[in-house]
Amino acid sequence: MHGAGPNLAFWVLAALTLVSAGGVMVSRNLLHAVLFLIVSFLGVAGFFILLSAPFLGMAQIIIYVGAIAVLVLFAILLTPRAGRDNGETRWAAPGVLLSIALMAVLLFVITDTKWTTAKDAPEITAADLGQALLSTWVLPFEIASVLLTAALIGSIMLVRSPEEEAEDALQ
Amino acid sequence: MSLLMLITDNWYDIRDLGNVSHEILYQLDRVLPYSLVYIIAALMGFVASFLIFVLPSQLFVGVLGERKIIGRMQSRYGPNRVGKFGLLQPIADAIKLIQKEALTPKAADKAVMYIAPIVFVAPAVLLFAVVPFGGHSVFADIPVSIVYFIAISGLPVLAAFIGGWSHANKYSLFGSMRIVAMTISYEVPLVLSLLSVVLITGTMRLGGHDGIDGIVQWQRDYHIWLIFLQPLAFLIYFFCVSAELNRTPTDIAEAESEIVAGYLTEYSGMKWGLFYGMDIGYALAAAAFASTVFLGGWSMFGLDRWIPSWLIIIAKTHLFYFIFIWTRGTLPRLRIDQLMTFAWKFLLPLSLANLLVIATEKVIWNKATDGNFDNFWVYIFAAVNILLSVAAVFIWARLLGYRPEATPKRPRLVNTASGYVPIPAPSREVR
Amino acid sequence: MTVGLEHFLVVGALLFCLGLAVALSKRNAIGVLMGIELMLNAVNLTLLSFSRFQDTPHKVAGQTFVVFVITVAAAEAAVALALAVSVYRNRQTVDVDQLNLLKS
Amino acid sequence: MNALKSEPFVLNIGPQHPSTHGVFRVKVTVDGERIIDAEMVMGYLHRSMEKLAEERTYTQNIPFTDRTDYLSSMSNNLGYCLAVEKLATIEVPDRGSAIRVIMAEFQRIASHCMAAGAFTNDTGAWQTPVMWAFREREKILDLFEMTCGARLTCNYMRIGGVAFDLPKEFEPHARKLVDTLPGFVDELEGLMSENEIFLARTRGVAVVPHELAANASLAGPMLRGSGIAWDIRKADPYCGYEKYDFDIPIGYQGDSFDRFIVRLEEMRQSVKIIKQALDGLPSGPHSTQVPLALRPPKGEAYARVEGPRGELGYYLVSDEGPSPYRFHIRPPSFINLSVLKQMTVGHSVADAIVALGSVDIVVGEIDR
Amino acid sequence: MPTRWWTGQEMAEAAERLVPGSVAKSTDAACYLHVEKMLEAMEALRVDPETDFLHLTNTCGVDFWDHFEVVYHVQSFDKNQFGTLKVECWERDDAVLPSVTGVWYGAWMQECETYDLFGIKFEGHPNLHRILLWEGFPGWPLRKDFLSMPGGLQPGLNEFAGTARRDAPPVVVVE
Repeated sequence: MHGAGPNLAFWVLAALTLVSAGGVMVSRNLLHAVLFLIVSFLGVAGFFILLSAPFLGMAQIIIYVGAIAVLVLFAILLTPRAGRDNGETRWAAPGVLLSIALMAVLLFVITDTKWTTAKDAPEITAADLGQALLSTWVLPFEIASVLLTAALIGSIMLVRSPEEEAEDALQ
Repeated sequence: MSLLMLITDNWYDIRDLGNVSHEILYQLDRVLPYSLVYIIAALMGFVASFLIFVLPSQLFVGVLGERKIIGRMQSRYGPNRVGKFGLLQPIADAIKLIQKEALTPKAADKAVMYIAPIVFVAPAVLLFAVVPFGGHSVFADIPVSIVYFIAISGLPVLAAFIGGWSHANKYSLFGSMRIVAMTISYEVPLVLSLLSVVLITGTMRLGGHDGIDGIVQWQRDYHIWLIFLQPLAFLIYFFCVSAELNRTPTDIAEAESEIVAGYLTEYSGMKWGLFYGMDIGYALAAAAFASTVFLGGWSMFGLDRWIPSWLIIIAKTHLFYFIFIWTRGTLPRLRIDQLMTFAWKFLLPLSLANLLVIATEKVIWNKATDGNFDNFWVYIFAAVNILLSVAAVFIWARLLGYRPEATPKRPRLVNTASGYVPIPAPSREVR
Repeated sequence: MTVGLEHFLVVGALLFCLGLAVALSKRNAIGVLMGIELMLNAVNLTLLSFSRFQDTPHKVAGQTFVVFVITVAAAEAAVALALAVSVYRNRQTVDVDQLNLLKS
Repeated sequence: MNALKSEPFVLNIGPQHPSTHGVFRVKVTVDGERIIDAEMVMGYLHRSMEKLAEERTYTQNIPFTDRTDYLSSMSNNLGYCLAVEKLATIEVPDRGSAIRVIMAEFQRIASHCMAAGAFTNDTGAWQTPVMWAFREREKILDLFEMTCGARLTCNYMRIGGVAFDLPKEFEPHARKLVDTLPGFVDELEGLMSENEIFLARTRGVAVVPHELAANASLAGPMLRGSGIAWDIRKADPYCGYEKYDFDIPIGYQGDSFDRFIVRLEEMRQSVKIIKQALDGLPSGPHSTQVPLALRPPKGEAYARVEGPRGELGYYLVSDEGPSPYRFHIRPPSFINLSVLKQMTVGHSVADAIVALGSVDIVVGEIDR
Repeated sequence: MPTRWWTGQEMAEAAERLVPGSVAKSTDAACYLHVEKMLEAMEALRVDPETDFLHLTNTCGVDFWDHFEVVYHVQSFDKNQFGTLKVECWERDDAVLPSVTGVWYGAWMQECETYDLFGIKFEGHPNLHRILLWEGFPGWPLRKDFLSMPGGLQPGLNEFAGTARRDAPPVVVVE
């Protein structure tokens, strides 16, 4: 990372991402939590662009912000009133403690390791990515598409209402 | 010709505004630190695109022109009181909106309600970053600008959604639910139609110039606009984008006659004004994008050597925007289930079929020319695609049950008052 | 100070731990899902930073992996949300503490 | 959207809503976008005209009838005057009758302009058809202004005739207008009836089968849209309608599109009637002399005319006093509304708006 | 062929033929039905092919100080004929009549209106409520003794509004 621009961008994005992730943790209203989550996603997308992967950054925005976050909002609206608080379960304290412990371990590992870093960013275009997906990684790619199809059909089956099932059974 | 050579690509060559900005930045770079030039470049691009494109278009085409044109369509004058021909009307509107009291309902989620217009405005400005106004005058010439455009244009729906949700108004909630459902549905054929464009051109960059691949450059190279090569993709894009922009006939999210103003119901003053203005901004951005991808962008079959390229793209954008105004002035609104059916049963299969056809053509092109692509095949493909598009649209509509002749459009006439007159059974002997 | 690999890794680790805390402590099923999404994002961030800063024989491996993670995350979100909606419809709650259908 | 179930909630369409055409309210219970119950709330404009009319003389009551259905004041005047004439057995001179026919038919066109325009507005055609319709309606209102000085609440008919004779500029202007009106109807038909979106929005929406239409006392275009050929002008001619040649347009299945095309066709037929009436306009007095303090003999009378919205009836009971003992209006759009629930339940909110628009309500008449 | 307006005697004849004993009296203008047999007679008049009165045009009440009359104007499309039926109600404080919504659905809004303005209750009506005035409006405005009824019904808007505000119905916030 050279120059002031990327450095500044990193700090701004780090603050944005982490603060809004904290917002997801502390906000009591589920909808506000989703809004914080969206900001966090956008920050991560910014990180991707900063890490010379603009295509993935855009994909992050399309998929996470445009699709997943909207889906979450929709799901919240479909589970009315009662399902809209964002309170803690009784296992909250152990969970938070566990995360803090994990954080300590990870931070120790990160700071303790001597990372060998390359100077220049590798030039990876969207075309390269597509080539790799359809040659080297073609099997996982196909499996992923099968997984997506399965998820699509599965979620349709899950949210079908009893009346619709009855209609289908009649036909 | 020699005169043209003299000014080509020099800073005073106004055919491409990129030249002058390059020159300014080059000179600045010699005296200022890099990071400062970085910021100045960003500001300059912003100010330039704002002054040349967004502001005049938005104010005088979006606000005033739309009202004038629709007024003419409705056999009235439109605004003509403020200034000559009502030219100052947008400014008067803005002043009025700023002065107006911005009401906030008591039950509203205030923070969200205040944030929503801001979230709505930001992407509209960001969208213009990748629209090329000339070979060198692209604000942000990123290699994946099509994906960028799709990504950013998916953001305003969030603003509309949270804005509508935040005021605890049932009409607004209706609008919010509708806009989200509609946007999710229409995003799919939209992306698929653009995918076919990417497939045939082999690049995700919007602009490009001599030496750099780009969609506009591709259209210049092969002397054809993509609207002729891929009419079906253009149609699908047009329908999808007008659905996402909430323009009639698909403005169900703010359907005035049904749910008052949808997600805008409780907004007033400048908060409403931001939504209103930026709606126009999005429409202009979509029009600019469409004219870049499908109408050749800043190129004009060689005429761009003589006419400033930014004038060409502005003209095309306004032409496209006029179509938006036209549909708004004449068409009724669809119902939400009809819209969903249209997206999933009509546009999606057609876009998939289009993708298939384009992929096949690309393979044929590859095989036939052995990698040395030439114009001949492009024109053949254009002819084939136009025919196929027309056939596909009509056949698919028929298969889905579209029978225009089955609907009588005039009432029956009887001469005496009697009771119920049964409908005569349709006679098949005529055939 | 020049930003390097460690910085990105720290951000990724913090994001992961925040996501973990959210996923473990929230009562609402959708809240839990949001925590999981945060964790997946942190993983993506870490993968990409390795891909950017480390010399590997496969240049695109890191980015490809991110593509797969995003795909799986999308599928997972869709299924999980469908589950949440369907659970709410059947049980009138999305409180994970009260969902003890399998408890004998 | 129907697949996404949510908690049923109550949505108030009105009293302040762009598509209720006045202060009228429909309380719909919706489940998602689907309506599961609809309840009408009205009376925001109630002025108790029937009570007020019992305190005023027969002639003084004519302005009240203007204000019931303020979009068709001429027809209301006519219906009331016919009822009084029937009660007191007063003859109307031929010229008076012909003028009444001309005015009532012009009023029908004006009212249908409003109805068709507002209906297209409800389907979402943003203001354009309604503006075109208003343009034509303005010309008709100009004719009214030329004749009686008022545009909306004309107060033109009198017991025994009309208030004033036609001014001499009336006939050329009316003929000019009559020549252009069919073109306007064609224009509107081309814009809306040929439009696929409009067809999709209105075909099969808010269907009233003919059995229900007859049983629910519907009248006017609502009844004719369901395929019942019933028009008071044909069935029970008044003011010499038997002399004019015109047809009754009837629809097919009784959906909102049928009502729309029936209204458009009625405008054409009205133009036909006006042409004939202008051609055969007799000379002579326009009104008979009727005592100002009219005291009709004891009895009752029910007279009806075919108003733009349907059978517009006036029921009068006299006790030989100077004012009616009982004054009752049969408001067509009030009674046409009784099938609103059948038209909307099971459809979406957008369809409910279309259904309400196709009834063509006037709140002043509903609430009286 | 113009409409044939049936006199009361003709109506009475037809009703008596279809449902014997249903007619109370008949005048030139109208045929008066017995309250007990009115629904039966109306149904018979509606379905009989001779009478065929399947369209109830108009319903309204008339107050004659000592009794109410409810007027039913019925007509036939196919036969093109028109008749008047009447029912008398001699009770003032608790005026009750059977509802004809089962015979002609179109009566329901008009019966609501008659109830609202005259205070005649229609038994068997699916949803009898005050359709034009608000629930709790004092008195029945179209009765002739409305001005002398309890509730201070002097002319003037204040009295009306004031009365309403004193006994305003509880506001139910519907979620």
